[in-house]
Amino acid sequence: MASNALGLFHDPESALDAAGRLKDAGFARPEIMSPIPIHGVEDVLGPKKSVIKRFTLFGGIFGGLAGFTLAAGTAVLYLHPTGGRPIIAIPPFLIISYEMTILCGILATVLGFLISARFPAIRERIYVPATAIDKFAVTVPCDSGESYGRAETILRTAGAEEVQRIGEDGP
Amino acid sequence: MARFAAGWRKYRKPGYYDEFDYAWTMSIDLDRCTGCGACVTACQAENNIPIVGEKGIRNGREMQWMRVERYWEGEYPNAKLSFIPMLCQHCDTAPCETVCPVSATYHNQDGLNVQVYNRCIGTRSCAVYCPYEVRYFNYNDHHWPKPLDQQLNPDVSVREKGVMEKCTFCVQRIRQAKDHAKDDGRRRVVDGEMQPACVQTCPAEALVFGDRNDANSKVSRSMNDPRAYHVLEELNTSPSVVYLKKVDADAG
Amino acid sequence: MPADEQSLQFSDVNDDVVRSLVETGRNYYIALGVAIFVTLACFFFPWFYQLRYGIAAAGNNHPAVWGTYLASFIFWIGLSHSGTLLSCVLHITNSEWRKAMYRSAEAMTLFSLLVAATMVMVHVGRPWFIHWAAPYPNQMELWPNFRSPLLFDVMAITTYLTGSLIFIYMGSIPDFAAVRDRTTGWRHHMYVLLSLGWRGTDTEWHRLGWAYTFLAVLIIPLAVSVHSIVSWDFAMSIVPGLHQTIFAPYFVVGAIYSGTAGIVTVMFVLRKYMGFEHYITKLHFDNLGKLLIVLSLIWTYINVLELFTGWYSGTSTEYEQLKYKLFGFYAPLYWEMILFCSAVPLLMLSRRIRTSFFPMLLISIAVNIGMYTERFLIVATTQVRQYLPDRWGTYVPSLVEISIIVGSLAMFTTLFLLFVKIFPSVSIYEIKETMDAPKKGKSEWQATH
Amino acid sequence: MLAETIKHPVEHLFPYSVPPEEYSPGMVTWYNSVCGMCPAGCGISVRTREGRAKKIEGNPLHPVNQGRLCALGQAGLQSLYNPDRLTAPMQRQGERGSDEFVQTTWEEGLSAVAQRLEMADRHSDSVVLLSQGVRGHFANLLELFMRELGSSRLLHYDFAHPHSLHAANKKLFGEDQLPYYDIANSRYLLSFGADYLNNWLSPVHHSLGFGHSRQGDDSARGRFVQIEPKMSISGAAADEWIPARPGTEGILALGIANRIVEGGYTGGDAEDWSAALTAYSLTRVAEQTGVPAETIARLAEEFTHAEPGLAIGGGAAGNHTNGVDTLVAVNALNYLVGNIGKPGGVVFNPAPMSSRSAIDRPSSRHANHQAMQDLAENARQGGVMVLIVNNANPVFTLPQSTGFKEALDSIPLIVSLSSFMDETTALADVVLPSHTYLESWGDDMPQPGVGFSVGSVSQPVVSPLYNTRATGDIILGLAAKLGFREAIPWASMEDFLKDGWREIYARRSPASDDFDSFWRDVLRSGVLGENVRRESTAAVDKRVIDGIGVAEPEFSGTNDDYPFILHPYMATSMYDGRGANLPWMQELPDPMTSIVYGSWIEMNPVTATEMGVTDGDLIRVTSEQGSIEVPLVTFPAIMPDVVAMPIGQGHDDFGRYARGRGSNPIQILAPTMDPESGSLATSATRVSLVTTGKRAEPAKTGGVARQLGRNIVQFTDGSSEAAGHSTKVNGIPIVVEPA
Repeated sequence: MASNALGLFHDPESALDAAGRLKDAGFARPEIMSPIPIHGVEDVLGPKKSVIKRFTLFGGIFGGLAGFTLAAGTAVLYLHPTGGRPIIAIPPFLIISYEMTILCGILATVLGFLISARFPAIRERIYVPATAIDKFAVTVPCDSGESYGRAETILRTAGAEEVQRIGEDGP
Repeated sequence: MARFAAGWRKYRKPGYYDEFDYAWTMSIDLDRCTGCGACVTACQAENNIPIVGEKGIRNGREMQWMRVERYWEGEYPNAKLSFIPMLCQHCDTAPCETVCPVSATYHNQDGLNVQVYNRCIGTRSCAVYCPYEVRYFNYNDHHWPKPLDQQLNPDVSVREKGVMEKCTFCVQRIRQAKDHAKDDGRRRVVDGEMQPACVQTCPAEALVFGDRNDANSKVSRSMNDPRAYHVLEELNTSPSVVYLKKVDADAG
Repeated sequence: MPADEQSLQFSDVNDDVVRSLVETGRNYYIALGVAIFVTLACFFFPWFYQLRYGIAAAGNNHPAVWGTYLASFIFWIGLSHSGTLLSCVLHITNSEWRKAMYRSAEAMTLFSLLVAATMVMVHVGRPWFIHWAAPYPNQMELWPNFRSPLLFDVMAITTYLTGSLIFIYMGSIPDFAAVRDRTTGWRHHMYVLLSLGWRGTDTEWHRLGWAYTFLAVLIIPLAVSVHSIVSWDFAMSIVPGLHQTIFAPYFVVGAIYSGTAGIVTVMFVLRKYMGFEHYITKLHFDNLGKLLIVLSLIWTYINVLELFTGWYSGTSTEYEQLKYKLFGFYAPLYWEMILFCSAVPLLMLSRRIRTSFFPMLLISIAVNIGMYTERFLIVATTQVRQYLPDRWGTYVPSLVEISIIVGSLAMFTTLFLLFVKIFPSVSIYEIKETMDAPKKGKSEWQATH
Repeated sequence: MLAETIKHPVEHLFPYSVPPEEYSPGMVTWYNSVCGMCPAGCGISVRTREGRAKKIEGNPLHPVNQGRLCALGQAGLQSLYNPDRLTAPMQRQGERGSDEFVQTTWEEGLSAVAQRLEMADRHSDSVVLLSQGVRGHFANLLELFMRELGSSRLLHYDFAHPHSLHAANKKLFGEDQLPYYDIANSRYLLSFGADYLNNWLSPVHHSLGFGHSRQGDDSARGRFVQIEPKMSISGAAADEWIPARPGTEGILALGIANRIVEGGYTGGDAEDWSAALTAYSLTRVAEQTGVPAETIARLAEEFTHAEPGLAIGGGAAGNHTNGVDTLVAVNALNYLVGNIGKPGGVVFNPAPMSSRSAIDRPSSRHANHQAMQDLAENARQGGVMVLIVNNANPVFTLPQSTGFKEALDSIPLIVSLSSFMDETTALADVVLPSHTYLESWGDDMPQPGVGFSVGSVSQPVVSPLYNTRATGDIILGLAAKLGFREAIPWASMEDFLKDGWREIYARRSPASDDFDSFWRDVLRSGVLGENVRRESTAAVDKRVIDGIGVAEPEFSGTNDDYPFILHPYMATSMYDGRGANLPWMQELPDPMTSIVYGSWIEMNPVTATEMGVTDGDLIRVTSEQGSIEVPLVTFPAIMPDVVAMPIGQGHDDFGRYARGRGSNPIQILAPTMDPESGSLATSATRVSLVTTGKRAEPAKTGGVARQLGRNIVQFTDGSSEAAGHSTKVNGIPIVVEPA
């Protein structure tokens, strides 16, 4: 039966240390839960890539085009000559598309964030409330009792204050 | 693609006005104007302009679309007074049109600067943008004590509170004139066939109205008068109201 | 990091913040009650009266068709700046001292934007048709006029509102999570939803960091554009005194100026009445003070420029306009503005004043009074001295207008009071970041075994 | 609540359930008629829809106004649809002037009046009919009626009636009719106090002439000179405004005349003239009038060589103790430059087109101030049993010093035929409300005419709004009650009118078609012109010439106690006060000051600073006769020792729009009269001004009335090359757009 080993640490260094050891020991990528973003995670567990920047970029481009199309299109749809300006007046419409660029950029960024961070969480996940306060947790999936044992020892030696065995579907 | 290019060229054309049927224009001869105010009352009668009452005027909320401004020159005994009727100039490059967020005011096919009461949401920006300050806002609903309301002109709507209004060159009369022209099988309204209320009544015949696209209309001729000028010409609003300079032997 | 925070532990932060959320004293309810009452009595009641009676309830006339409503609109938009904007700038230049105050600053942005939006509703003659200014497909096949500066405004403010809302929300997701674990009942459910199931895994932190930075980068130019566009509502007219190229920067600077002053005021209140003495410290007031001085100098400079160009132009229109502003009917207000926005802030040159809370409060309030006056003068003086002398007049706000100004302040307060009970008004995790993380070594837990 | 704010009241689309014949929804019907707002007698065409009058415009066929109309004429609609109209006959209930009336029927009302008329002993002139100035057949009807009543006391009373002008014309030319002043064709107009563009005689016609003379023909531009102590609209329109000491206009005219005679006047009667004018040397005239000698000389020069020049006089110039002489002097100028009967000069009018010349009508029924005083006096002595007032309002337009209001108390029966509850009607015992001119039949022969004989018919344009009757029908009704069957057989005013026009029709040669079609045509066109002209004889009797001379004007009150000369003038919109109940007229800004809704007193700014008063100060204006309070307005173009005040406001009745607004300068006028014409010298009262310390800013629409070098009104010296640039006619300037 599959399960997770969870070690609670008092400080970020030892948590990182533990995570590193687990990784070296051939475990699947461990997960660190912390009350604050920890620096240096990439050095230990390897770099992370995020798709958010693409979302932002394409959102922005789309917004820009959409903005101009909206302005120009509606102007042509129902002709209202005003102030001797052309029906399609570039400078004002550029302002519209500028705003739309940013709006869509923002919305796309949010979308990107939700998707890439797998939010909102539908089903229960492994979580220890203490990590929201001042504890640092390292979790690693263990496919067998034996592997859990190894994980536990690694965690303990790394200085875990407490090690729990948590089922696949949450504690 | 070609259609797109054609459309682009068309809609990029500044002004877009040369496709209009008419270019209604008024010329006001300041050398004739006596400031009698007949135009003011005529306009008030024709266009259902409300009576705002003394309080209204004290609060600076008068509604007369056509007003006569007065300017003094010099001091006694050489004081001179000049009158200048001021009404919506129906500018071809009107500042008021561009600012309206809902297109409640725009240039129509007659080259008129029209105000769509039903569309107006009352931001009042047009009134600020208008350098001639000829736009009037309905600060409250106006009532005509009975039976004064029986005089109201059925061809002109009565404006509700929160709506901007201004001179329309008596658009209702223009419409009727065009309809008559159509009924008579004529393509165009002939010069002098239609006059706004103010022009119609002006006792000194200082006001002339017509289509400036028609080169030999009365108004075209007076526009070519060497005395012709626009008020606040430097603002490049290119108004459709032309003033003829007042003749003053000691001036010039 | 000031000495008095050395003792703080991570857990204390959570305790303090959660306490600020769940523990509500009688004073709070009294304050809230008063705020709500004033909002109803001074804002909504006069407004409904005006809806029935027409804008005649206000002091407007021809030529002064614009009045305090628009002035308030600019004022609130202005106040909204430097909330989110400042927070973004500081985030990107990751300056430590931002972290204790940015949450409430952003909230300020949000709420002043909301109030500004309602001011638009109050301003227009037929608010029940205001939706016509929004671009949506409709049976009339009529679309708004995208050439209009006012529509730029609609677009910009919508964007800014969305942006700030998202920004403040995203920044507080981890805190929602933290609070979620400590609350019960309806609060718990609410925070469960708000926190989206945040666990604080390294991946989540990483994504949040990226997204947050991107948002910050996007919002800075947005904020700048918003107030530029607000200024264009005026500058795009050809009214002497409004038709000026300097207006966009003038407004932006003014906005950030009043916004920053606003932050100082809010900081003071939070510090005093929400028990955040440990988090909001002299340091913040000191830095904000420096910022205020810079802004006040720039603002003064632009004012002088305005006068100079007006005087130098020599045209009757510009000159009369100027004369009226300086010595006309509204002159007392003008000099009051100069006093409050150019002279008084110079006091902050002394560090003692910058680092003492109450004087800072007074100064910040003075600045915002001055800035409101500025907005009022921009609207009032220019309109009543336009091209045709025969149309010159004066404009005096009516009681309805004044009460609505008061009411809008109360509305802002109400919203803010509600905010501090729902949002962690200082950011838990960023405060923790500023503190030294626990060191390696035997913890109390091991000691007990 | 929001929903309520956008709710609209339900209104009915059509006024009738059972519409009249010519009524068809959406269709416009035009009726030609005659304007009844002032004595000028302009022709109007009224636009009606759904049986309601919508707009009054000038009748293009009418020679007087040629399709144009003044503000007051436009506002006629509001006298028709005035919310304060009298809706039914009434009898007085409480005390006189207590405004307590009880409604009654026409039957009762008429019989009540008839009984008293019966009782009033015939041939004792104890019945007085005081009517506003009326012309045409209605005037004849009044004559008939009064003749049958055996009373000679039929008085036409108009405050603004130019008695002095009539007298002057009679004196110089032996003319009963006022002549026609051909302004249109004159190229130099010398106006002595006549506000001809505002309300002197026939303003609309004068304005037409003014416009034509100014820019009508390209060869020459007419030059206009206005001589008056306070700039009027005509003064503003003039090229030159010359302030002459009040009342010395005539002396100035004679000074000019003297120059003309000296300057080689070649008439048979040259020496008579020079003899008569020797007294008026340049220096003396200059010293008396306060007009520089060179100016006088120049005026004489320009006037003689103008092609042609025209001199008119009236208004304030005629309302002095020397009014008649002044106007004689002015007319003499026309005679001296020989423009009598010439185009652009003075053209004598033919006798007004009319029938029933049978009735012997005194040369003028118009009651001057003397006559009104006598009437008051006689009434006080109980010489008046019944007073019938037709739309005249003497209580308002006579000075307190006349004591007319008090005199009314001793009249047993006062009948008012007014359509409004004006000050006089408020004192009536029986009120028989009449139609407005837009509801009733009538006709008019404009005086002064336009050089040929003109008659125009006024017809009802809407069905009567209320239970009122046309004045003519009321008179006919009374006549029927009194049993004047054989003399006054007509059933209705319409019949009477038609009968009259039958004679006019019969007089026409050859009678082309039958009367009915002729009548229809007249109704359709609204006006009938006959090519009946007068031979204008330019001979002036020697005795008249010898008698020429203008005395110094006399004023009531001494210089020391009353330092200012009061110059009351008729405001554009109010005329003699009859416009005060029309909201449009109340809201029509005064052209010179932009003031609305109220009265004010104008003073030279320099004098004001000397007195230490400013605009908006409430001033107490005191004459020997009484005092009124009125806000001060500084006015750049008024003589330092003259204060001017508009007439027309200050009603204490006359409907919601007029009541309790401003004050009435007539009330404090001294009863000084011009001995020759017996007309009130309205400009001959001295007043003293004291500030009350209170403020009373008059409501005005205008802001600062100075251009500040902004070239809003632009000038040119007329020479076409100097006139500057010409405006591009076609196409708009390309919009300069970035990108």
